[in-house]
Amino acid sequence: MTDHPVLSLEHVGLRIGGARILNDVSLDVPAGEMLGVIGPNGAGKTTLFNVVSGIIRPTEGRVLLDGQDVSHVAIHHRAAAGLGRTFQTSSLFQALSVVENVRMVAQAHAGGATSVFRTPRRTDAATTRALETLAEVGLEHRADAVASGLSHGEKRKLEIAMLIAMEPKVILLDEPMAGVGSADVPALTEVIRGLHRGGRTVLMVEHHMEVVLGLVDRVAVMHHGELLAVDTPEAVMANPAVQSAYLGEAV
Amino acid sequence: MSEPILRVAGLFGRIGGQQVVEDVSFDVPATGVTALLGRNGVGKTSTIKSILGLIDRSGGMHLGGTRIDRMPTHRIVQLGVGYVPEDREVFGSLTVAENLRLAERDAAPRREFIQRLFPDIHDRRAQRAGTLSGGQQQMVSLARALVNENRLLLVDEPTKGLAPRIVDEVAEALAEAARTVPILLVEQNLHVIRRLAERVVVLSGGRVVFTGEASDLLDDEDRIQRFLGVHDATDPHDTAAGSTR
Amino acid sequence: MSTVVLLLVTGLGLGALYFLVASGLSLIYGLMGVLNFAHGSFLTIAAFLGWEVGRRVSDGTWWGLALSAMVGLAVGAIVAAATEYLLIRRLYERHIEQALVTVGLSLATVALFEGIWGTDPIYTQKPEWLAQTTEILGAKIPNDRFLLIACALVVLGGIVLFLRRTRYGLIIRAGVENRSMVMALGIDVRRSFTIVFAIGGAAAGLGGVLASVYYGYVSAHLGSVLLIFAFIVTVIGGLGSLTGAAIASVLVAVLQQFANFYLGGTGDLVVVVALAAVLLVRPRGLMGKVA
Amino acid sequence: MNQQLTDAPAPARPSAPAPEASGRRPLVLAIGGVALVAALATLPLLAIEIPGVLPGPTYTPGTLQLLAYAMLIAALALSYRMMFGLAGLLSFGHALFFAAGAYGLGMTLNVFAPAEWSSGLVFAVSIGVTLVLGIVLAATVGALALRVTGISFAMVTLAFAQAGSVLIRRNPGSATGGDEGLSLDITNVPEGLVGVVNTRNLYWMALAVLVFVYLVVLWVERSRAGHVAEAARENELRVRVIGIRPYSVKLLIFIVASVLAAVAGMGYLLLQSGASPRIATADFTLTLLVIVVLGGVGYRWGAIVGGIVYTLLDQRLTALAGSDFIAGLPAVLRVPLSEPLFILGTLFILVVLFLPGGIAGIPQRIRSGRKQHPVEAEEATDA
Amino acid sequence: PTTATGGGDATDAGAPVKVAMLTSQTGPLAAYGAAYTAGFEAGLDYATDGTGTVDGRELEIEWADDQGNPDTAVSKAKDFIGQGYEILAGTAASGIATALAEQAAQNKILYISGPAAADVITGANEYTFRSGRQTFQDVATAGTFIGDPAGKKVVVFAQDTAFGQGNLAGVQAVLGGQGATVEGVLVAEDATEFTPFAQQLLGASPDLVFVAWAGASSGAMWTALAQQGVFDAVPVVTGLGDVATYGAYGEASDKISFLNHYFGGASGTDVEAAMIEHLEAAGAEADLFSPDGFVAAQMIVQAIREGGDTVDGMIEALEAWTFDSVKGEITVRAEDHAMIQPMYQAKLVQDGGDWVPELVETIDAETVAPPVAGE
Ligand SMILES: Nc1ncnc2c1ncn2[C@@H]1O[C@H](COP(=O)(O)OP(=O)(O)OP(=O)(O)O)[C@@H](O)[C@H]1O
Ligand SMILES: Nc1ncnc2c1ncn2[C@@H]1O[C@H](COP(=O)(O)OP(=O)(O)OP(=O)(O)O)[C@@H](O)[C@H]1O
Ligand SMILES: [Mg+2]
Ligand SMILES: [Mg+2]
Repeated sequence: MTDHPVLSLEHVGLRIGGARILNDVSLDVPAGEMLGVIGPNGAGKTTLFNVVSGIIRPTEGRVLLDGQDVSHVAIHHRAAAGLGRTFQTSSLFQALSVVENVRMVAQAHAGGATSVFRTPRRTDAATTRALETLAEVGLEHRADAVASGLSHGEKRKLEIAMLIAMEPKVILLDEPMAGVGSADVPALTEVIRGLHRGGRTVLMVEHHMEVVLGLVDRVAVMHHGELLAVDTPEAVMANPAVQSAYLGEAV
Repeated sequence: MSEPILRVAGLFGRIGGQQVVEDVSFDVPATGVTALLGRNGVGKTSTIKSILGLIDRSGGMHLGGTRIDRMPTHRIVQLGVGYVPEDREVFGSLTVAENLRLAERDAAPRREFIQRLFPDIHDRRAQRAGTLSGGQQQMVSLARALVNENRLLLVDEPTKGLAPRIVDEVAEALAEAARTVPILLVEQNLHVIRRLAERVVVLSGGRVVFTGEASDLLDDEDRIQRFLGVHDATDPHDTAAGSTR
Repeated sequence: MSTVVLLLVTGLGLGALYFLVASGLSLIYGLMGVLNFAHGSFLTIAAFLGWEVGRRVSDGTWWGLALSAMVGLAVGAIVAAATEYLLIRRLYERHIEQALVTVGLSLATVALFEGIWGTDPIYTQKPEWLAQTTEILGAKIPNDRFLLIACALVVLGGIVLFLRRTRYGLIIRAGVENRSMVMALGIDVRRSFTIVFAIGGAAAGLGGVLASVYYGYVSAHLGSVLLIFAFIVTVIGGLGSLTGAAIASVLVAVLQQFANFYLGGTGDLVVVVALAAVLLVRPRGLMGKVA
Repeated sequence: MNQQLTDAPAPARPSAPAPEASGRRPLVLAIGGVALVAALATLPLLAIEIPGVLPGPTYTPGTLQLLAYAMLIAALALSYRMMFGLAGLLSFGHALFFAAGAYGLGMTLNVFAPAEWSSGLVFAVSIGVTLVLGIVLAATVGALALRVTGISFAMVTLAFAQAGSVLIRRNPGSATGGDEGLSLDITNVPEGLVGVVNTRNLYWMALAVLVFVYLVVLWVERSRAGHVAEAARENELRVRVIGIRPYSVKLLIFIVASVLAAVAGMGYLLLQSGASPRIATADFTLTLLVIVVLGGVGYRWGAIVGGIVYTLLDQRLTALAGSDFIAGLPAVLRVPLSEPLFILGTLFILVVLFLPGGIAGIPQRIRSGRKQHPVEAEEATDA
Repeated sequence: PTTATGGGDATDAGAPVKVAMLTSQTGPLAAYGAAYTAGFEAGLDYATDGTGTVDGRELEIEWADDQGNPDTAVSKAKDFIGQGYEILAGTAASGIATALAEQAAQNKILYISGPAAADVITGANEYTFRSGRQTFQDVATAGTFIGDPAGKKVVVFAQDTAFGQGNLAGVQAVLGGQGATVEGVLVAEDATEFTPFAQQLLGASPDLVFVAWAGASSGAMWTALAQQGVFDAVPVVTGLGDVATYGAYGEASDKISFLNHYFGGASGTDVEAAMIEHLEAAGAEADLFSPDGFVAAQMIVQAIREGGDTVDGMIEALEAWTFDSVKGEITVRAEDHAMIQPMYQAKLVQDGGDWVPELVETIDAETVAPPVAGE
């Protein structure tokens, strides 16, 4: 579509108190790429996602979305501009039903989400869309359950469904597999692959190397708030610095 | 075999009126690691919480001969039980140091040991635990249990969200701990289970469906497939995607 | 000049009274997250019983006052501990309901006090010296203000020591966040909660006896009057910050004195405007911890 | 807020009862509602007696007055529930808007009476002016107070309400009547709304106000904005991340709830032929909170039941307190029982402790046979 | 016109008359309510010679609690009016009295207000009467303490409430009208610290300080005045409240000059003796507002006896009525229904451990009569 990358970070830095959490992170993500982000615990991966989605403002550098500088744009504007994300620990509307969780997103996407003049109905477009989305991730049978009563794996799926309903251009996934039992990993992997297949750009933080390596085009490695390397999975796995800092003897 | 450290007989557990643990019975021997396994939502966490009295429970439980099924949580823990909860549950508004200080039960807590095990969190003593990264929180949570001498450790998914290298380190730490204290371990990572577990208890739908030596389960593809729903577990580093159709 | 000194010192005295009430409130809110609307009732019952005992032994003497203070401290502590034990404990981690229960308690107790002691204020005696004044820079300062200030300092020091020297502060802060995890570390968190309530109640009880000295009467509404200012002070100071509450007590009281005197009795108005202003600029109050 | 920055697990919250799932609105409910309103509307024409609950048969002015008052309080409680129960905004200043409606209309009727206008027109325009003033006040207070959350929000609203209360009592320019209250100037009030003979009309007016408030609340709660408000109460950051700004929704809810309170306030002024400064105090807001919780936070009709039960109880307990039966009891029983507020307060404590869903939650409890906790506003716990 | 209860034939057939009494039985003014009620019982007994009937007609007297809350009072009043009560009386709270006066006018029934002191009740409307004194009379009595007010400086020390403002306005009208310079030191109602204001009083160097104070804070206020030496510098006048407040003045008790509406034994009339006898028999004691209740009973009996069954007749029967009561001869002024009655100067003296009032002088009713309202 366009020649510029859909998401780019220019010398992004973040200090909190005296601590440098992010240091001179520059990164271009072309449209349609699936990028894995790995790194030791505390490397700054979640923080990087927070900076991109606007939850934290960087103290240095710029974040560009579709060529536009969004460093000082509010969270909800970025979301409306097509940036979707999940959280490391499930973040849902616990008291709402599963379908309501998704419908909220569908409405936000379709506009007029905060209208007093429109009443959600069983049959309206947003609800239909929500149910479709739930079917995509295999949660349609739980549509009327209250979100807080879902099992861990189901919550993960609901998060993804909410993402799909947003129809975002750029997706940030923070450890989608954490706590998902081995038995459910393959199915969830498929769902994520499906997200990407629609031509969307996906950034994914994940410690399950087998999942990362099976999905991504490139891998970005973070360490101590810096970007150590961005390269193909094979090259990254072969990198001795990555091995010692991140993978350990497990490889 | 010597007396088990923990004997669970006919344990029932409820959350909000709903039965989540049903008639569970098993023993945890006085040495080594016993793994509690099962798919998502079968009641592993709930079993551990029932043992500690953190949820409504009934049934017979003995810790080294002392009956504990009527005891309040803090008394059970004071008998020498260390607990690493599933969702880390660090106190977000307290600093790392305060989190650890709160956990110290013994007159001589093993501070050096912790410092050696998790140098990263030692460096972050003054940081509020709520601002730690997910993995760092997990380390604090583990450290809280390991700082005391215990008679039994209850450890719920200690490697969740940890980088592969740290997973190894945690496994190593647990292996070291297991030399002196028996552990009841809930874990999803088969690699870790293989490395640590001597015995396994498998849950399904809130009930025990298998107990035995770890090798009885882990060397039997069929059983793995049946109890844990995993196809190919012999090589945990094979891409998960590759194992599905 | 002497008016300014008078306003300052009497403001300090009033601030001390606010602090005596706010300290317990702040302790209970800061550590336990319970917005305690019944705090005024702790104060009132302590004042009433302190007065009942004091006057029976020796009314209007130092000995009588000391006895009243002891009784006030004890009554405050016992009533508060009982409240925690019987009501608050059942609603752990449900802070709105905890606050609501205390609202109900304060409604019920104020009505009960009216039933027992009547609706009229009962005038109290105080030791001779407290009724006299001391001249500072031309201003005649009533002596009881000095007593208030001294007591407030003692309470401030006492509570700070308690929090520094014992693990209770830590246990309770952790317990509010995640009660079952604290128990899972082998700590009896319930006892700690009761102790904190008792300490807060004791401070309120002492405040009640001193308030009856300051106002010269006891009545069923003694506590309600002070409670609203104690709330304001606690919030301006930063929820849970004891030093914040101390500073805010003095600021609020002095501001109130000056506004009442120079700005046509607008003290209360100025205080609530200050409250809104402080919160809008610093939502966590002057010394509130950044959560 | 910061808490959420690094994925600290959000505390699991007991789920709110969802009495009416949106989108499903059985016709039965609507018909039942209409029938209930119709039944209430015919009360003044009937002679129903409920000894011990109502002071007399339903056609008598005393009973109608009491019922009308109860319905206005119920309308007010309903507006408060929308803010507290739906959007999780714990305001300590709701009384301000009720008072603004009552005093606003009273003062407008006092000062604003162009001779050439017909009195009906003056009355209508006065109501309009009061509504506009109410909206402006609500928008101002809301816009400021919503910049903070949780207990700070409660305290900022309290501050505004206190300021209003102090002003009303100060009686600036003799406009509010100070402690003595404001009495209604009936020159331009329609004749049908004046005097005990017309209590019936006042009753119908109160019923109309209640129905109006209910419909508006229903409409807003059912709308998308209402759902977003509910979601924002649950997880504000998540709302933002999906592309919605919670502030505007919360402000909207705040303004609507406040203006509805003002409408109830106007009804109150007409019913009571005056306004007293009591209605502007923080205590009055606390009473509302008590009412809403008593009725059941999770339910719209809980607020209505709460308002009516509270008003009737308050009235009946006073009667009980003065009865010979009480006077004959030994002091240990007599003293507490002769204080209506003691009984109400105790009752309230018992409800909070043992009936977490409030009165409206009883059927649900019986049905499900397990404990239900009402919605807990997250803000108040974020210290 | 509101109801047609009992049918038309009840007019003179000895049908009972329904009288509604609203007063605080609970709430902050419960003590005033109790004194008023006891006074009323005594007055009724006196005016009906113990029969409780007027010309053979039974008086159905119904008491209700206003809880000190205007809303409750209005609701109850409407209930009574709806039930066909023809006479409404009582309340010590001015806010309630104004609301009830409004109800009386709207529904055209007789209302006799209780101890509520606000001047606005006088002349509020043709249906409203009062049985007690009003603020103006208090103030005028205070004025009698300085002899000729011309050229003197009077400072009014009061709370910034309707009551305090009313007192200041009263002093300005009464003493200012007679040539005194009047200043006010008004203190916010919620203020708790009075020391600086005591300083301010001294700074004004007045010839007389008039204190108008109500509520619990009076103890602290008097202490502050005493501590700052106001009593040594200038005469201080205030109103003597009910028995419960005798202890409120502390050290200052014997230095204050009191104006007084009534205290037990102030007037020494036969009627007073009768009242005290009845009160004591009922286990009560004569207090500030006993006469208000007593007078209300007398007025009600008069209205029924002379006024028949119509409200206009009752109004006519009461207007310009002069009668002997507890405080001596008093008159209901026809123009605005003001109660023209004598007032007292008093002082507190120590009696054992307690302070008790002692009469200094009786002030003639005309001397302290308020100007006609609305003129
Ligand atoms: N307020 C703060 N003060 C100091 N350090 C902070 C603060 N907030 C975050 N940090 C630190 O910033 C680092 C980055 O945290 P982040 O959550 O981004 O890590 P991560 O890469 O997502 O790790 P994980 O894989 O464990 O989730 C951590 O070391 C964390 O402790
Ligand atoms: N708070 C709760 N309310 C209702 N049901 C719950 C709650 N917590 C757990 N459950 C239910 O109890 C069952 C057992 O849950 P538990 O957490 O013990 O499973 P688990 O084996 O630990 O699963 P996982 O591998 O996902 O951690 C699940 O079906 C779950 O849905
Ligand atoms: Mg992370
Ligand atoms: Mg689990």
